[in-house]
Amino acid sequence: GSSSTEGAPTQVTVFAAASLTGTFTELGKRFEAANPGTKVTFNFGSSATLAQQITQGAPAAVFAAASPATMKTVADAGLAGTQTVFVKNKLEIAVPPDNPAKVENLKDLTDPKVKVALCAEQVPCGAAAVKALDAAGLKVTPVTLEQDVKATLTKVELGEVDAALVYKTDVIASAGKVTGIPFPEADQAVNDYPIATLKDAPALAQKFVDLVLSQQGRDVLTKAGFEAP
Amino acid sequence: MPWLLVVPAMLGMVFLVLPLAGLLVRAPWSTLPERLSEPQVLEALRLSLVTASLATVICLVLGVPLAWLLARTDFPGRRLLRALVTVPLVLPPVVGGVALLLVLGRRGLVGQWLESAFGFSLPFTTAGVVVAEAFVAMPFLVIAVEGALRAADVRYEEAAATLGASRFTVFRRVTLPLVAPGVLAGAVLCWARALGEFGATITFAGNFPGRTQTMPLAVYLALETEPEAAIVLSLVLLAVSVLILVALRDRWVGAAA
Amino acid sequence: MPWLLVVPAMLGMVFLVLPLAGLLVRAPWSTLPERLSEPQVLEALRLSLVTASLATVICLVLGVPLAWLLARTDFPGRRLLRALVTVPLVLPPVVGGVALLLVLGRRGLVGQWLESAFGFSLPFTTAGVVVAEAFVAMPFLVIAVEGALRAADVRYEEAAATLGASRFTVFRRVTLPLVAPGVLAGAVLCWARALGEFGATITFAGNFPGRTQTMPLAVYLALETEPEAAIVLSLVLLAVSVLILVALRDRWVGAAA
Amino acid sequence: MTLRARIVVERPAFRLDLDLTVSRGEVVTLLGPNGAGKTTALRALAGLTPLTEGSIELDGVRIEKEPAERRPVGVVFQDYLLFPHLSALDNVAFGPRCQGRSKAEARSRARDLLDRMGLAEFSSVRPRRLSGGQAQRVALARALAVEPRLLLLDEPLAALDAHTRLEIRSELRRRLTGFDGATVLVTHDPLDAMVLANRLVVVEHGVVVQEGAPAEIARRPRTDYVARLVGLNLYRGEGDGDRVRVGELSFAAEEHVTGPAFVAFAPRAVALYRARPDGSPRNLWEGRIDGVERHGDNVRVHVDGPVPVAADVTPAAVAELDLTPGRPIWVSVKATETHAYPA
Amino acid sequence: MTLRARIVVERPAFRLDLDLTVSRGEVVTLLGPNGAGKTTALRALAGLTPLTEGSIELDGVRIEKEPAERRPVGVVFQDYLLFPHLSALDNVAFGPRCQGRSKAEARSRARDLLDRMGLAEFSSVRPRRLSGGQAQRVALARALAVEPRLLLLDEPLAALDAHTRLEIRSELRRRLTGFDGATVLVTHDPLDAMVLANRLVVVEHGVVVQEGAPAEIARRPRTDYVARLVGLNLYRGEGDGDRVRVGELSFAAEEHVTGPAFVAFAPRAVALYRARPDGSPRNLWEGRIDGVERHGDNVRVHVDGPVPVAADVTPAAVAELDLTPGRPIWVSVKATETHAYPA
Ligand SMILES: Nc1ncnc2c1ncn2[C@@H]1O[C@H](COP(=O)(O)OP(=O)(O)OP(=O)(O)O)[C@@H](O)[C@H]1O
Ligand SMILES: Nc1ncnc2c1ncn2[C@@H]1O[C@H](COP(=O)(O)OP(=O)(O)OP(=O)(O)O)[C@@H](O)[C@H]1O
Ligand SMILES: [Mg+2]
Ligand SMILES: [Mg+2]
Repeated sequence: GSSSTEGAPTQVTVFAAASLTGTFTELGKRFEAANPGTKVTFNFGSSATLAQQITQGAPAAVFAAASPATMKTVADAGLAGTQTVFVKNKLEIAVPPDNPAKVENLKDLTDPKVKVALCAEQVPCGAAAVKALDAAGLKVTPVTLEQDVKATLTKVELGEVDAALVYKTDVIASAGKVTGIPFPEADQAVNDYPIATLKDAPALAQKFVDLVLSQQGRDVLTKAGFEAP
Repeated sequence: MPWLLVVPAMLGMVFLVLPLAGLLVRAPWSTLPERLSEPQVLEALRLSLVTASLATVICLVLGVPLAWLLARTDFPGRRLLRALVTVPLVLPPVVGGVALLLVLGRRGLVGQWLESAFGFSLPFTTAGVVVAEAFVAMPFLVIAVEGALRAADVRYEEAAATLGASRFTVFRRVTLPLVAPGVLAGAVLCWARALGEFGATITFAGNFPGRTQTMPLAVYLALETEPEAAIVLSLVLLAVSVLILVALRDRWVGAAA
Repeated sequence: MPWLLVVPAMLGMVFLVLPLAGLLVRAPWSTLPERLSEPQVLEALRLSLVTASLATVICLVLGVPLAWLLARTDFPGRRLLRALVTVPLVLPPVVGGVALLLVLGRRGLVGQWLESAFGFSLPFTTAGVVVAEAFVAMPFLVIAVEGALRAADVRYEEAAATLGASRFTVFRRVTLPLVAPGVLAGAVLCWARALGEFGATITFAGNFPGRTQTMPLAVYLALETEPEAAIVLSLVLLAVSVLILVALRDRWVGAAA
Repeated sequence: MTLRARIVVERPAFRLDLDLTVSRGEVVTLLGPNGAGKTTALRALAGLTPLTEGSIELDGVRIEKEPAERRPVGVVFQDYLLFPHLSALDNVAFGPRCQGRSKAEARSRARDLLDRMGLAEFSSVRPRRLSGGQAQRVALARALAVEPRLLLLDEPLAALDAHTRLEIRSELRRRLTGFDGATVLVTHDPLDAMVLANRLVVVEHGVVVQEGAPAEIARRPRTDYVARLVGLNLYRGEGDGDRVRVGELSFAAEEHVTGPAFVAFAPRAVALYRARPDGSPRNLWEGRIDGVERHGDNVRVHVDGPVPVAADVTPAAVAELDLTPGRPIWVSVKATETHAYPA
Repeated sequence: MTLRARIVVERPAFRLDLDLTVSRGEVVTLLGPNGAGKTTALRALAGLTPLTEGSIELDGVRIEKEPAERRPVGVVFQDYLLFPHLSALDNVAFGPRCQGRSKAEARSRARDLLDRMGLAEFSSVRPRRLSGGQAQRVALARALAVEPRLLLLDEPLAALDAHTRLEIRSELRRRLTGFDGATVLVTHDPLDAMVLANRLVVVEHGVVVQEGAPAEIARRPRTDYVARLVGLNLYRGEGDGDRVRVGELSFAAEEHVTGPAFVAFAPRAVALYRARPDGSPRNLWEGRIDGVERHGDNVRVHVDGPVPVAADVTPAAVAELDLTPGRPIWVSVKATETHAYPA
């Protein structure tokens, strides 16, 4: 993987947060179609792991992170070019389709009889949940603080908890296995997704970033539930 | 010296130990006292040790007989069963957690019955952590002990039978002591695997400080925000486990001599 | 029948097998053909099998001599070394991956030297996957084999020495065949652990389809998009590994008889 | 009748088919060449090897379907099989413990037995640290400790030194005398067999070839193996009253036999001469020296000829007769020391 | 001189201290009671047990520091230790293979040895399926296959039946005769010792108590153990010319000794009487019957008294004398069969 050092690079390696798996795979196909002879290679993973890999010298050209904090790690190491926030993600309350605890709004989550799953504060969706709850002036005692939003969602899908705070994108991706309940305080707790080309990246990398930022890219992303920045 | 043995052994040793050296070098040691004074860290450490030990006990109680059944008896389907026992090894732990939820969760096959009969549900409890760890770690014990049983000389068991020992007595007083090193090895594997278990635990039991947050979970979350803190936490876990293993081995070896 | 053994063995069996049944019941079987026709899935499966097998070979080559060194020789610091060998078991795999990066990464202690001397770097390559899996899986082999070695009767080795066998010949022609069941058990543990390895692999080798994306990584990504697909993928991995284990065992047992 | 058994065990390339009855208090010794099936028979009696066919009846109860642990049987194995993780004492106490005795009771019993075996000081020693003979004695004590009704001993005295052997043999005799069960013993030592057994059963190739009181068998062996065992020369021939014809030879014997007959005489009844002796000794032929070996204070000479024969001569005679292999020699056997009996 | 060794091995509660020299072609037998240290001595010679002190010199080269695999030594172990995963043939071929021979060569050599041991048909059999005696013979073949310069045998014939024993003993003798190295053999069988050994070394409690030619030792035992081994009664006393005083008794003997002396005589030299015999037999005393056991065709009677004594009498005599334990009895020993020699 030394595409960045060769003459006419036809390959671009993109490190992207796992939550972007579906949308970026789609965008990668479009990019390859639009630029015949090129190849986009993805490395999806937890944003923190990706940041760690990049600072340890991974051959990445583009980094799309699920939180500004992880992007900051890379930038602090002097490896990131200009960062742009390309989407935001907003929280919703996810409940099982039969909604056993009859949850309707954020306040219902404070009921001790309602089992709630939140993300851990260390991961973006957890930080956002804390912000939203603070904004609403509510105190929720969850039964679990999940490692990532997918794990949180799984708990709702399997009915282990009665409600959880997850991203709208996840509710859409679950294809009806959970029901999403929007709530107003979500607006005060949006999570920014920054993207940047990395040090020594080929020109093609910027082209990919451009695609993500283009209208075409935005369409793909909003269809999946992301919001424009 | 048999260099053909010593050289690869040394290489293996370096391969296993060097990355630890890397961690040791990079770890921000100055933050260690601060970390250790965080109650959450000690809590997670304690929880890890307790749950891993309980899981090991469960694995010993259920797994050693299972290994015996696989090694010493013959019944239809034994070969398939032996292969199935290996399965939780291969299962990505997160999927293992999902599988446990499907069976023991609130709406699981057995779990919903537990819930309605006893009002008791395993997920999000410390007991759930133990169950998840035992599920993931038991195959290690079973396979190691089965290997030891197969290598043991069955004639001692025959001798015991002629002295009037029932099959259980033979097992307890002859077989088990004879394969003790193998059981010990299996228990170490099992305990260590349980101690390091992450995926199945967080999926089945969730992550709540003081109740279900074990060290690996704390480490994982720390990695999200402060990777260097995660390294320190891992090293604390390592140091404690190494100390315990060295101490226990000494005691066991002392008792055996 | 010794019920005191059979009953816990049955319980253990149910405990290990029931969650699999849960998965089997819930899996969306109708999507299986579609999954299996995706080239990425087959690619990941192939990669998993190849890397796990290579990692097992490396572990055997380095780990069996290491186990021998720990079990049959005495040198200062042996006890500490034995404990250190257990360490990668306890290390959360993700941290293991970080440790490997710190040592073998492009900027790592050894890695930067490898890069400048040979222009060769391990991370994000298939070789890197093998290294990560071997690092995580080797302790299983070493501990299982050491247990088997300790339980074996050393007098056969003495007899071989009096026949003029060098220590290496003794090892190869007497010790190894005598502890074959233990080595086999260790290799199975090692292979299965490598096959299911996720954290260290994704951290050290990344998640590139066709190059470093093994089945557990594919399962992880599938969990992001279609959780049920993830279950199907896991079951495919399981089925393949069970088939291979049953087939190999039969061949081995056949050869031994 | 305590034990009445028909033991059939089939193995690739080997078949054991044995009828065995042992009365109360009787000691039966199984004798036979290596690989005859003695150990296999003991294992079948103990329940460690399943019968292909047959039955085992002990004190009127059929036990061939019982598992080993429910047969009232004690076994001393050919290679001891002491539990390596238990002390000598605990090895011996193992059986009584399994029979439900308290730990203290079992141990005091075990201590008692070890004492009698002269192993009191080795109570707390692990088998690995015992010498071969010490281990054998512990194994013996262990088998006796369960007070079995059928005692099976596979070469129980083989590893014992002459002194200990004498003592343990006496101890064993005493125990067996006070023992109202059946005992089956395998030994290669004719002396052990003679001293301990009431009856010998000679097994070859899985079947009984001779059976009877030790003295009877010693006097009238019926197979080469038995003859060698008791140190006799044995031939099979045809009796016609006062002589027995064996091939081209004809033996005069003490007894009169007609029809198929055995002729047996001891090596010391054989005299060797460089030239044909004068007079008319009746059992006389010429042979060729095949080998010479020291045998106690004497020398045993193997002579080939119409029949192979072993002769014991004094060392002085060796020098005088110049007994080098290949030399022709005259062989004569005293008729008064030659026994004949029906085959 | 092929082997010259001083072997000192210290163990908790046991110390072995042995001087041993064996010439080219000589066979030395270590005899001794169980636990005397014979196996320990062999292990030390083989390099399996380190010496605490001392040295081992083989053909002029010090080898006590060499590891076992570099000593030109072949060992037959007391419990065979055949490799369970190899066929009988491959067990025997193991040594030659280690010596660098080709597989075919090693196997043909092994086949040859197995043939001579009468085990040709068991070549491809695993040790688990061999009988005790068959296993022993394979072990013997395995040790001989390396053509060692020092051959160590720990009871090589113990598990063999009488017939095979004779053959293997002869085979062994033949090999040992053609063998120009040293042989050290441990056996409990006096016959094996007499037939195979040029010299006996008697070990008790880790030290040599007597050493010499078999006949010499058989005639003049110096310890109780040796006396029992060769079947003699032995006492230690004080000689004053033509008599030896033992406690309150005084023995007339063939030889004249002055000072500390041993008196030895065979059980068959002892006569028993119900009443004090007439005339004046010189070696005469009264004792009490301690025990009676069959012994071959005779009966051995143990008599307690001023000294314990064993007497062999005919079965007829038993009935006539009413030899029940506890009965007082008169003992007389023929002076012509009593030997005295300096202690
Ligand atoms: N590994 C050991 N550790 C400590 N003591 C031992 C060990 N092996 C043997 N001994 C002791 O050393 C003494 C000598 O044992 P050794 O095996 O040499 O006797 P031996 O003469 O071969 O007897 P046998 O004729 O019964 O085989 C015995 O008292 C035995 O208990
Ligand atoms: N497990 C087995 N499988 C197949 N054949 C066996 C097995 N064990 C013994 N044999 C064969 O059965 C025959 C009888 O063996 P057994 O051990 O009963 O002989 P034995 O009379 O005890 O001889 P020994 O006096 O040498 O101990 C032998 O030819 C042996 O090779
Ligand atoms: Mg036998
Ligand atoms: Mg010995």
